[in-house]
Amino acid sequence: MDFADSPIDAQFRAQAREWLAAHAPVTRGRGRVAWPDDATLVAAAREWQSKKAAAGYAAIALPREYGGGGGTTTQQIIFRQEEERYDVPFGVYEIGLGMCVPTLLALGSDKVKERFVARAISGAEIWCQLFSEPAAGSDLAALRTKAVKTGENWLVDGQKVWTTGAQFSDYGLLLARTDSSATKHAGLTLFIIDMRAPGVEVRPIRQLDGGVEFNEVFLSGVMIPDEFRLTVPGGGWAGAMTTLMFERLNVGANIGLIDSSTLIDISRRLETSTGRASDDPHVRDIIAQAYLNDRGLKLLTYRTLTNLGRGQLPGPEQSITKLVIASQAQLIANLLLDLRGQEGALVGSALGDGWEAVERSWSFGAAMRIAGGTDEILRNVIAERVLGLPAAKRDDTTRPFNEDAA
Amino acid sequence: MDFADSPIDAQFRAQAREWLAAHAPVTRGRGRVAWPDDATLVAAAREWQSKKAAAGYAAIALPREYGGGGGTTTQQIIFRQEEERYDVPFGVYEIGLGMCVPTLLALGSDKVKERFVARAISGAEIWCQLFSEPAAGSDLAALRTKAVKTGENWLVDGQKVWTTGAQFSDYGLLLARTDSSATKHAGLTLFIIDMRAPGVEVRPIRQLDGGVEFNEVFLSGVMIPDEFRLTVPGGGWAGAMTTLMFERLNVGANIGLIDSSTLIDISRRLETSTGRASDDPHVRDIIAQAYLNDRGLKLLTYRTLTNLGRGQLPGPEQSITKLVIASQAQLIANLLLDLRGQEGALVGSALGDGWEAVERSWSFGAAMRIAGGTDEILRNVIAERVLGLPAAKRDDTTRPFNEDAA
Amino acid sequence: MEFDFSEDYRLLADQLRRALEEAAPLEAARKTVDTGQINVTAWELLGEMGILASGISTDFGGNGLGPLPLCLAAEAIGWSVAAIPTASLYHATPLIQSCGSPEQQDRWLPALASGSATACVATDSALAVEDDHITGVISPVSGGTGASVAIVRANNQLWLVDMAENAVEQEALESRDPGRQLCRITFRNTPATRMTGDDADLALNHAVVCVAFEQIGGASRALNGAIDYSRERRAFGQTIGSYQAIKHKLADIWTKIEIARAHAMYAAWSLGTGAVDLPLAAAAARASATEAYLFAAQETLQVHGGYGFTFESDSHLFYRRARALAACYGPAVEWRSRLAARLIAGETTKH
Amino acid sequence: MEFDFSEDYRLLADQLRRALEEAAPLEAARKTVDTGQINVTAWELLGEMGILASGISTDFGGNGLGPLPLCLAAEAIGWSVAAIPTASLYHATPLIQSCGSPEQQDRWLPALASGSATACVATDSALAVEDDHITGVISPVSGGTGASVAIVRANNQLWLVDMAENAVEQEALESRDPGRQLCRITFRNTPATRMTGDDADLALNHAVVCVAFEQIGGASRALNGAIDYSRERRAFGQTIGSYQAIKHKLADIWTKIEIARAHAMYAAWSLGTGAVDLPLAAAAARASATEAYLFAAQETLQVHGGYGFTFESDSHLFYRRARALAACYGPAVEWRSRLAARLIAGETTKH
Repeated sequence: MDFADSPIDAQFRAQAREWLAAHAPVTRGRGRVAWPDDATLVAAAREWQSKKAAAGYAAIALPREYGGGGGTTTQQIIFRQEEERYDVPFGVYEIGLGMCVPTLLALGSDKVKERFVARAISGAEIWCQLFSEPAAGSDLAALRTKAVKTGENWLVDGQKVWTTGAQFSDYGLLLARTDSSATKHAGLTLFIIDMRAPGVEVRPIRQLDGGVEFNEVFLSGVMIPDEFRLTVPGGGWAGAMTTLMFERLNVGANIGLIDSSTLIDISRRLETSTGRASDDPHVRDIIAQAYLNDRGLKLLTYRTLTNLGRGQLPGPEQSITKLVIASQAQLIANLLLDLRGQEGALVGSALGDGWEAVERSWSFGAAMRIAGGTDEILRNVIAERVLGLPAAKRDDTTRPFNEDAA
Repeated sequence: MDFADSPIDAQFRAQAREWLAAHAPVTRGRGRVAWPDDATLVAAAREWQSKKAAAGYAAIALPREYGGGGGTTTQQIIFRQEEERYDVPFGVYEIGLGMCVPTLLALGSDKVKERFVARAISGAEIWCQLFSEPAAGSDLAALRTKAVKTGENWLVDGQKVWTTGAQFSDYGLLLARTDSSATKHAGLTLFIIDMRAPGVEVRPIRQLDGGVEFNEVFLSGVMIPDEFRLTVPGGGWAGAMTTLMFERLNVGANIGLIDSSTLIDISRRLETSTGRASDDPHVRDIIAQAYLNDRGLKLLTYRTLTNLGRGQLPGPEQSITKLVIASQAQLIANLLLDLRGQEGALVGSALGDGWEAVERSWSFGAAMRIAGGTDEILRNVIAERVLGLPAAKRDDTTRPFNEDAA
Repeated sequence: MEFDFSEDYRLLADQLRRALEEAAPLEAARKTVDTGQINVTAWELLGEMGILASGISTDFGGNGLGPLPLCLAAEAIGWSVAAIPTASLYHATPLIQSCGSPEQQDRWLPALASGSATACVATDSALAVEDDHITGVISPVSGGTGASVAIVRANNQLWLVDMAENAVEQEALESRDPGRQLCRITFRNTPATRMTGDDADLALNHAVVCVAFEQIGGASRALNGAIDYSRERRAFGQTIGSYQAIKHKLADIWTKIEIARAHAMYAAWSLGTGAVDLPLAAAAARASATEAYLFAAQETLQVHGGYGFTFESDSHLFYRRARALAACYGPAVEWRSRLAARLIAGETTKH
Repeated sequence: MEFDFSEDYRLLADQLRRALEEAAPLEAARKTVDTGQINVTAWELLGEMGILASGISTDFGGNGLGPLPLCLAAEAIGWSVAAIPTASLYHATPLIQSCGSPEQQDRWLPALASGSATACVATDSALAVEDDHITGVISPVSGGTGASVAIVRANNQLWLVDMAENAVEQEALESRDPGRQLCRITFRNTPATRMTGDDADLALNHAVVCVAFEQIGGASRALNGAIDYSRERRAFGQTIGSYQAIKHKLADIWTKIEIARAHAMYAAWSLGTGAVDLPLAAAAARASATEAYLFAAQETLQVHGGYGFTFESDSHLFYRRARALAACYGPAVEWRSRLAARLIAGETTKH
């Protein structure tokens, strides 16, 4: 066992650190950096992305011929670890570079790769992903958005949902049904969609917590040229699975929820009617339990990084992280709000320093138990794909889709 | 709201109390009464049952014409509440009088009723129930014991399991498959079986905790006369459901597991390395949580008794009691054993007064989460029959049994 | 044995629920998240149905019906997630009834009974008092915005402050549940009159029992919504309600609600009969109902999947309200601690 | 980054598991419930494979391989539910190695390395000492029956007692897990020799890390058995493993085991490298592995239904052992309390 980087990775880290110190605007925590609206965020992200691209840090694990860094996934993660010490604009390019571009490289024609990959890496074009639909969440293959071939084009009608970044994206990966008489999974095809094309309408979704981090995308008679098709007609399910597999490479990503360190930090400062919160045995026990979970998950990330270094791709066991961390964040947030007594009914901004993060975990923790695979689906994944338990009987996969859809 | 007995029930209770004071041997808790072996237990139970029969208390809610009390279920429960204050032999007649005799009365021919009911009530004959099988637990209808018609008799071969009291029973209710080409539920028939008949072999099951409260019953070429058949051939499932419905009338029965009162009692007396256990905030919180559950269940029993008094039968919502109480007993037992530190690895008898009950809840609590419906089945029952959620898809009910059995 | 509401009460409960469903539909509760407006229609309805007057003796404009109708109303308020100043009804009114001087009762109870006034209570903070004038800050106060009268504690006694006095400053606070307004009140040498009783516990127990019914009402509505949704929503070719993960979650929610309801009913009985075990029963009702609503709101949101996280869904109404009610008289863990203390000391219930 | 056992160690782990599966099959563990006999074959096997000598320096007959082989052996012991005096191996041996005088080390370590002697530890009770003679009772002592030497605490120092001395009385106690013998030892003015070191914490941490690996081994075997059973057993026309209630239960068990395993591995690394964060890492390993095994043993029994409650099934072997290991160095809640104290004081891990 050895926690050090390999010599070559250590050198990469040192160089990255030096470059970041010279080019990244503000160290995290020293003063606040905010992007008040999408336009400002996108402009800042574009500027930062072009700086990284110039230095070979824009897409470290992607091939050099398209402007990538030609490095390893481990180096990609090392750079992200270092980058997260700075207040740089995150959230604009992650989906494009993490999921869409690898999919284009895996499935796209040479023409598609030439047209799109370099521009995505340089930051010139922003990408999003249009898979989920109102009636196709956990059961993605139940999607109903239709693409009908008309001459050399496909005509798309339908509705997508939970599309992050749709409002500022240039292109998206679109999964649509091209054959309703085929079975559920066999009738799908994966496309590139121009998000500026006529008939594409993006509407923000208002969330429980008032935020608008996701969108609905309405598609009415949107024309997609056949050369934007990424899989053979009917081969979209396997294509979409390729995209989702790349999501797992996002090892150790911070999902922005509070953990045991926040609980320790706040409870050490918090005076309650019965004394300091960190002296309360009930709080102390939850501190320990939360630490056991989040520290354990961090150690499991080390194991995944070890496997990555050995050339193994992260498997379905990765599901454990979000499964544990999201409901724990909800639990810690509820505990901390309880500790404020009657004040626990106030919004986070009224509770003082650090409490907005608590409120966010109270509200967004609920969302994170759903987004990217519900708790229930993740337990199924662990049971079936890690432990080898049999799938439940179902009969929706063998009939033509148009006979099954209720 | 009113917690008092109705005038007529209050009179019944007073009479029962008076009768018990005069006839029951030993008040519970004052000195120990033990029945060292089955023979002693059965003899004592027979004696007590005949005393009760003479006074009309043997089967209070069953008809007078067979020696029952002709009273109400509420009075039956009142008598049991009073009877439980005494160390009288329980566990010999409960299944017969609570489940078998009501089934005989509901389904039996006049001849069957005349032959069996009065003798069961007087205590002359003891009954047991042979439903479960090794491969038919939660899924009772998967049972494989076969009964084949040969002339005027049925020839039975198979194996039953978890049969309480089989070793001292005279007769039993037997559910067997009489038609393997019918569907799972349609090929069953309900019989009376003579437990002394040739081919009936009773073997005790050794349990986790060393106890032997249940039996396996092996049936090899056992002859049952057709007049001992209780349902039409193929009508056994409905008959068995009748039997199980009567089980629910056993309202507020004590399943012999520890609850919050034991936890309070022991923790008030227990000194740990950090002081008195009842001063430990962790213990106090579990005291409160356990009390909320078991006190809540007691109050729900009051509601069931209220409904019984209004002539309503207890419904599937009764499942809540065992579901909550059994796993709670397991939790409390583990907590108490933890409080003993390293001594928590010793058997109960080495730990002092009251600790054998703790150990029993540690071991038998595990059994009670399974016996009479597993936690998982009970949650299904609540979800489907109380909340109206749809049953899961299954395809074992429509095919002939001999095509389905693996 | 008759451990249930009588037929009359059950009819009243139905009426209340139906009336509040109409006066305070969930769509109104959703609007309140943005506006923070009290539902005046619902409040007036409770006045018309005699609920506001039920805890007040007939001498002072009440109908003397006692606490049971109010408990049933609280359940209907929880069911409809109505935005009304319940602290006045659950807590302040019984406190003036039990501890007010005859003059105070005469001045305020008829107005409270008619609904023309509301009152708030903040007896946790100790304020300074000098020559019958109060100075200090109370915060956060539920239902303080717009209250005509406040009950506070100073010098270990209860005082009543007429909020029309101009030396009172009110500042609205931002609540996570805008349907339950909170504010900060600053007294600067504000005239106050002393209350004659100083036993605030009865009214506090009255309040938490009412809140328990409100929590049970909310939890039940959340459960019902999740049952309906899971019978409709399909995934992998079946309705999601046919999956055990959903079934067992909903069964667990139901179990918690049933247990909490049993405790609340017993506490209501204790309240109605003046039984000595009210403190034990009220603590049990408070602790179990708080847990039940928090769990029900959280897990029924989960059952709704992504839709449950949208503002358009009902889930967040329950999620907000469950948190507001968990905070309003202190968290469940504190009540469990009080409950444990009583149990370890050997207290038991009458039945 | 190499957070895993090396290829060599993984091969050793496989060897150990296979060898112990043969020397100590579950059928033997079931017999032990009745006989209380130690599995001598398994003990000798550990000697032959160099495990007993791994924590002992080469000066005293050890092989100086350090703690990692022992951690792997502990996992295999847990997997096979073997009846062996592990306290000697996990706790007493490293304690003599770290705190024994040269004479004591010379006298005992070679015998411990060869397996010809076993030792026990009971440093919780304070005994009386006078003129290098010990008086008092220690109970319950794990592995005390048949031990050649005992380490005890008196006058706040560690002492070593040769159990051949005739003023030592041993009484076997009845353990819920007869595969882990417990006894009461009474000293009556028994000669003892003082140990030169008095820092017992390192050896205690060594012991709980080994136990954590044993717990993880046991939990994993219990999980594997339940997975196999749930793929075979049918109900309602499907294998029970296809039902979400079973699936999610097994997924939760796996999750707890994986987290505990990660903690145990880090603690093993701390142990092997002498890292300063050993106390934090050991507490985390102990607390998480204890919970994981208790939960796994309890819930895999449940998965087996009625069969899981029979003596004939394997479930009770895990259920007993999980409880014995939970008790042996104090319950998880105590270790969580220690862990919290360190975390609140600001302690962190190196990596």
